[in-house]
Amino acid sequence: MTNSLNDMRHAKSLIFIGSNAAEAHPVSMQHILHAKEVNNAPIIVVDPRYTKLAAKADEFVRIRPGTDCIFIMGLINEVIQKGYQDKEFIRTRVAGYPAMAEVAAKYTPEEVENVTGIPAAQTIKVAKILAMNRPTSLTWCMGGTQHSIGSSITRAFCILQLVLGNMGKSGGGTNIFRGHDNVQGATDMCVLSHTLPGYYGLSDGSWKHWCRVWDVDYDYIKGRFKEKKWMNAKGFTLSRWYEGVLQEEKIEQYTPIKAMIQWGCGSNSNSQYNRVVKAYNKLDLFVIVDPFPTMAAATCTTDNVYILPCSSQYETSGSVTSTSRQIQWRYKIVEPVNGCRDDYTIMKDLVDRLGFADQFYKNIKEVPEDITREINRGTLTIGYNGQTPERIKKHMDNWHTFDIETLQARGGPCDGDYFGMPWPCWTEEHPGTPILYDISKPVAEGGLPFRNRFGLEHKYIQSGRTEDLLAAKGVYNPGSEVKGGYPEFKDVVPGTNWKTDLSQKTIKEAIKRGMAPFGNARARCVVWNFPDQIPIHREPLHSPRPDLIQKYPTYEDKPNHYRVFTRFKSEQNPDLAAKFPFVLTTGRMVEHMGAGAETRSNKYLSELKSEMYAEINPVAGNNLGLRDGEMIWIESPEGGKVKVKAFFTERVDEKTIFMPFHFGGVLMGESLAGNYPAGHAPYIVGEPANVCTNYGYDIVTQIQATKDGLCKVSRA
Amino acid sequence: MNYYYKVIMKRILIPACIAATGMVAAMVYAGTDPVIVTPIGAGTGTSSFIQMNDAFTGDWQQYGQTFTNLQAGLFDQLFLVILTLIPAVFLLHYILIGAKHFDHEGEDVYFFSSTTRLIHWVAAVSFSLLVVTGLMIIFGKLLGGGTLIMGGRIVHIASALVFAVAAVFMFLIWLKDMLPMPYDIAWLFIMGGYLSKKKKPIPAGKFNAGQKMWFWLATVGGLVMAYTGWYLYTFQVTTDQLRILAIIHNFLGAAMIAMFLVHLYMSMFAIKGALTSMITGYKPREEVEILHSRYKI
Amino acid sequence: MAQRKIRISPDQGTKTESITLNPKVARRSFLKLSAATAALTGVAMTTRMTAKAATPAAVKEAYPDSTMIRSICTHCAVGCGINAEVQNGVWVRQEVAQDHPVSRGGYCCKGASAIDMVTSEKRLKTPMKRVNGKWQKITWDQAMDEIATKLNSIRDKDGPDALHLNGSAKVSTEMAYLQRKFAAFWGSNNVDHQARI
Amino acid sequence: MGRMKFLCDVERCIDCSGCVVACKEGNQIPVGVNRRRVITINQGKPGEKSISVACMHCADAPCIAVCPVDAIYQRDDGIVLVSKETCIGCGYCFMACPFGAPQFPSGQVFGARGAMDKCTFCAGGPEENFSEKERKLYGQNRIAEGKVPLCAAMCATKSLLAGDADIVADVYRERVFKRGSGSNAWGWDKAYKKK
Repeated sequence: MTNSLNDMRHAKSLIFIGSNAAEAHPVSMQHILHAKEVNNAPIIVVDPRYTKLAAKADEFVRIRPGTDCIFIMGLINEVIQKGYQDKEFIRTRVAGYPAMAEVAAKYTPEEVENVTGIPAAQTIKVAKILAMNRPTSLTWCMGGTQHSIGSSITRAFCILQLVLGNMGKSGGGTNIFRGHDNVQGATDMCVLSHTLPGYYGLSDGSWKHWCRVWDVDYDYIKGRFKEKKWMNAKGFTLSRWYEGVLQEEKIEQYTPIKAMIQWGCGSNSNSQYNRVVKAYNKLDLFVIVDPFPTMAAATCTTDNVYILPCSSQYETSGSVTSTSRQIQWRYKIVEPVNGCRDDYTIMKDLVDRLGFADQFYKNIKEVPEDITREINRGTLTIGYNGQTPERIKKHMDNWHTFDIETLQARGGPCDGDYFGMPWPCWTEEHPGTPILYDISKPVAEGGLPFRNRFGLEHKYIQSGRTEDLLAAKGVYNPGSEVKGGYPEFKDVVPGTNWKTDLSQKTIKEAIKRGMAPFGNARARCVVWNFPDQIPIHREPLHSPRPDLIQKYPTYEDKPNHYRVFTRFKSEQNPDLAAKFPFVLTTGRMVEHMGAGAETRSNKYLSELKSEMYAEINPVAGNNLGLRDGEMIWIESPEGGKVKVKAFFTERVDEKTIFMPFHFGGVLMGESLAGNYPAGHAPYIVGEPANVCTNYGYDIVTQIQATKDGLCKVSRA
Repeated sequence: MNYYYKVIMKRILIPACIAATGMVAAMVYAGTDPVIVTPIGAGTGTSSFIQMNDAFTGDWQQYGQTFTNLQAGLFDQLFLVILTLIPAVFLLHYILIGAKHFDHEGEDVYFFSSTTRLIHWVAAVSFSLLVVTGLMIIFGKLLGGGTLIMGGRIVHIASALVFAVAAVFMFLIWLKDMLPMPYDIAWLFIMGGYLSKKKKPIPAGKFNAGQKMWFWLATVGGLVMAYTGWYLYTFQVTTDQLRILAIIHNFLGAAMIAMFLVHLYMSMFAIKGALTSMITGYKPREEVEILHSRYKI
Repeated sequence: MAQRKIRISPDQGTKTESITLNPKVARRSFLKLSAATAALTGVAMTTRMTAKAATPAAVKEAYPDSTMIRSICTHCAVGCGINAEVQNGVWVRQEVAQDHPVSRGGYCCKGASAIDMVTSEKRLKTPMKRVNGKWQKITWDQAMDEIATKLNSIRDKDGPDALHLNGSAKVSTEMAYLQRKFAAFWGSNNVDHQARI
Repeated sequence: MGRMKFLCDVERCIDCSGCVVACKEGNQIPVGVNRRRVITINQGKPGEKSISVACMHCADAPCIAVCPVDAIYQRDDGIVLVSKETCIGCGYCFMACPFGAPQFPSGQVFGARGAMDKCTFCAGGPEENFSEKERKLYGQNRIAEGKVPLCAAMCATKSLLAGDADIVADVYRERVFKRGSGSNAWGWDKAYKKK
């Protein structure tokens, strides 16, 4: 999120695309409805489903899954055609706009209607609502990202906000609601196969930076790897690691995966889940660390599986980063119950036995505070350095002193700070940055320009002149020494830049001069390092519109996509839609969370929603001769199938099937309840929807495409 | 309380109608599935409120209010009236006209077979328990509620099961003798001869019109009571249906208790020795000839 | 390990008034809630939750000598505050974090039962190992020894990239950092977590 | 004189069931008993509305009128409570209630209904405040602690309001005013009009 949940109270209009905040983030609705009631802000919900959020919306736009990009590009086109765009903002802070506008011009409202099913008049209406009610807060969630063109879709969202000039403004911004409680924190720490903590990437410089932070020899870490080239190679991802076990697709690694540690990760959120299960049973060692037995434990039929009962987060302490980038501290409420151990202890035990504890824990004596300090020391890119454990705790102890509208403390020990010191928080005196890219405030008080991430090499033709990526003259934060764009800070301490200067002198120097350490640049509309430099529509791999595949084909197949061959073009088959007539999309329900191991082990939540179901439109259901409440089979083109209860509702349209993905404990019609450790099976079991979600991965991030697959339905 | 009283006066007709048509209605109602949410088209504020009310408790204005008014103001008073008025009338009858005495020294007629008697007594005991526990529930506040009445409810449920079985048997074994006959009308006109002290033959077969009425009420009515009671026990119908069933259960219960009291008086006081006949199976010939003059011995 | 105990004194209301009690409950003297409302005004969304004891003697704490510990809900990323009432080391009650600046005491159904994460009967109690298709309870030491031995032998035989670590977005930032660091020290980039999907 | 009331703002209720679970978890209510429920009408269609309902603690409570054993009583602050030790589980209150509030856990004998259970406005029961017995039979007594009922306090969107009638009405009036439109408070005509 560039802004915060509380800041959404100031929005003059809100648009949600692929987000069901009322079910996935219910408490955020407090602020969203405030904007609706007090600012009279229209709420626009773009979704294939009439969600609970749509019930609160002023304008519900029913979209075909996977066509978000063309709808947004169409909106951008409409905004430009009608002259609604923020010309000054574009002139001074946006790069590559003319090239983008040229691409967008192809997406007329009529073309949008053809592809997405949204009436042209509605696209025009939405564009007008957004233009007339600025700033707009734009929110997306997994509905926007879990597509083979997810990376293009998200960029389209950002470009829309740039064109409307809604970035860096209170009430505006791109506000992505993260899913799990600490998905922001864990992402910032980059438990990701393509980067080191703080989004440093895997380059040699990054490794050297982190070795300095860890206080270990670079050569020591290099020696831990098989060869140096594996240090810089992106690893397998959560969405496709099992290919490394099964080896049914060509993998680019010297060895198959033999062992797996699954730490606090419910497995049935993986698409193609039946293949994941196959991989589990091929492993030589499988360790599950979780407070509740996940479905992974029940699916294994082989030995060599261990379950380690870790404590819940209430029985340990540590910081957690919310979707608003606020860092909050969890105090330990009780000691770990029932002989469980907390995560830190388990990690310590493991590292001790693996024999690298002295290197690993070199600077970590007091757990977890010393870890926080190590994070503060190393994670400079995103300004994780000002949030010391002491400060985070101070914020927690005084959370009542923060103003609900601005989230700034008024008086008290945290006076002037923003709640949770939303990153970047550059120094221990910095209040945190409540709104990213906001140039109305000095950098030292939470202001920020756009980052100069890509140096000065790239030039754009802008308004007949050639410009680099730096912001135009006159765009700067109050108090800035340079009254315009400037590159990132480096060589304040010779040989380092602001990201790698562990003494943090560079950052402090920049703040002192009223400038952002990462420079003052433009936001890019053209991303030259992505396959689609400007977002364009491509049909989902399994498209329900074979007639559009020719016009909007997907990418070429990609070998070595996170070490595994990934099919795109060879997977896109125009004949598929005839055999699999329904679009399958998945989503959350409010009563359950993630893979559901926790919530399905809660008797009250289990009572509220106790059965797996598939939403099907009554018209579609009646055409198939089904009855409401009847058991049906849903089959995917890959052969995965689930037996679920049909739930007739007009939430979905006649071509769409919706399933919640929280259930587990049943696989392809067979109950696995007996395979859980005795007495620990969840109260309710059900088919995991992800057995049916289709093949398909994003070209950049390899996020699984669970929202736009195909399926067929038959009576069970 | 006053408020409800007024409403009752106004609405005394509605419950009466419901009670009359209720038996049939209950059969129809209880058969349908409970509907939790009634989807009606998009509504304005007010119409969606009405839908919400429906979803929670059905049509409270119509049935809930009627039930509340009846239960709050009528039922306990109705039972009180029955419990006081009927014994009072009988006391008057006993004093003014007195019991009928028949010759127990003379010839006896074998009137009730052993099976009949067994079933009668099974029904009698379970029915008495039902009456007593039913009245305990109705006048629960006088007894303070709690475990005692809760126990009474349990006994009520248990005896109902026994009685329902006995009622079926009673119905089968006595049905032939209990069919209405033309002379029953004559019996009704002279009120069974109970208003006179003379021993004049009375038009009645094996059972007189009064007994027939009691029979039909006890068996068919009893089964309706069992049916309504079953749903009051399980609650497996919609709230509106429950309300109708409860109203029927109470009104019919009142009628049955009234007839039960009549039966008690007749068997224990009005006709001396009548009780003995149900124990031994024999009735004095004289009694049969006078009170059941059309019965062929 | 950090364990700070925080005591929060309830807001003291301004209005107080004694009331006549229903004869049925005359023996209890309860508090007058002058503004016992979790209501938030449409304008400021401020909480007016004030209460004052009628008489000091009437106030007896529901959980004497309990402490209030603050935490954050572990379900979604909104980051709702949690006030945990702890008595003698036992989490006895989940209190309302009415003054948390983001959630203002609000919870969805998952957050409202946060205490269940600790009290659930379904929580695992000992490490388990699958032996001949049956789950067997083992000790922590045995589990960790066996896992470490196997990991080391796989590393020696197949190399470090034969291990994949699926980390978590449900652990603390510190723990997530350790997971990434673990992969680095183990010598592999095969590490990922739910943010990927 | 304080008068406790509930109000559910239909425009804000998002059917998250936070109130339901807050009540169950806080008062340790057995599975199957719903002191508070959320229903949704017109699900999946324009006009979808949700509302959370429990005992409304009516002014002239029909349940009190019909109770054959006088187990239900009303406190001076308007809170309607049931004495579980007096209740016989007959179910009449359920039939009289316009909101479907009374709930009946399964009893010991024949599975017959046990004593009625319903929303206590988090005010416990007739037992001594904070006693173990009170907690076991009725759950928390937050009113005695000077706290708001759990459901309203934990409402995600502050849709559910609880507390002194005047303040609840003020808050709601202010909201309706801000919205520039709106309807009456659901259930108030039935629950509170008579006084």
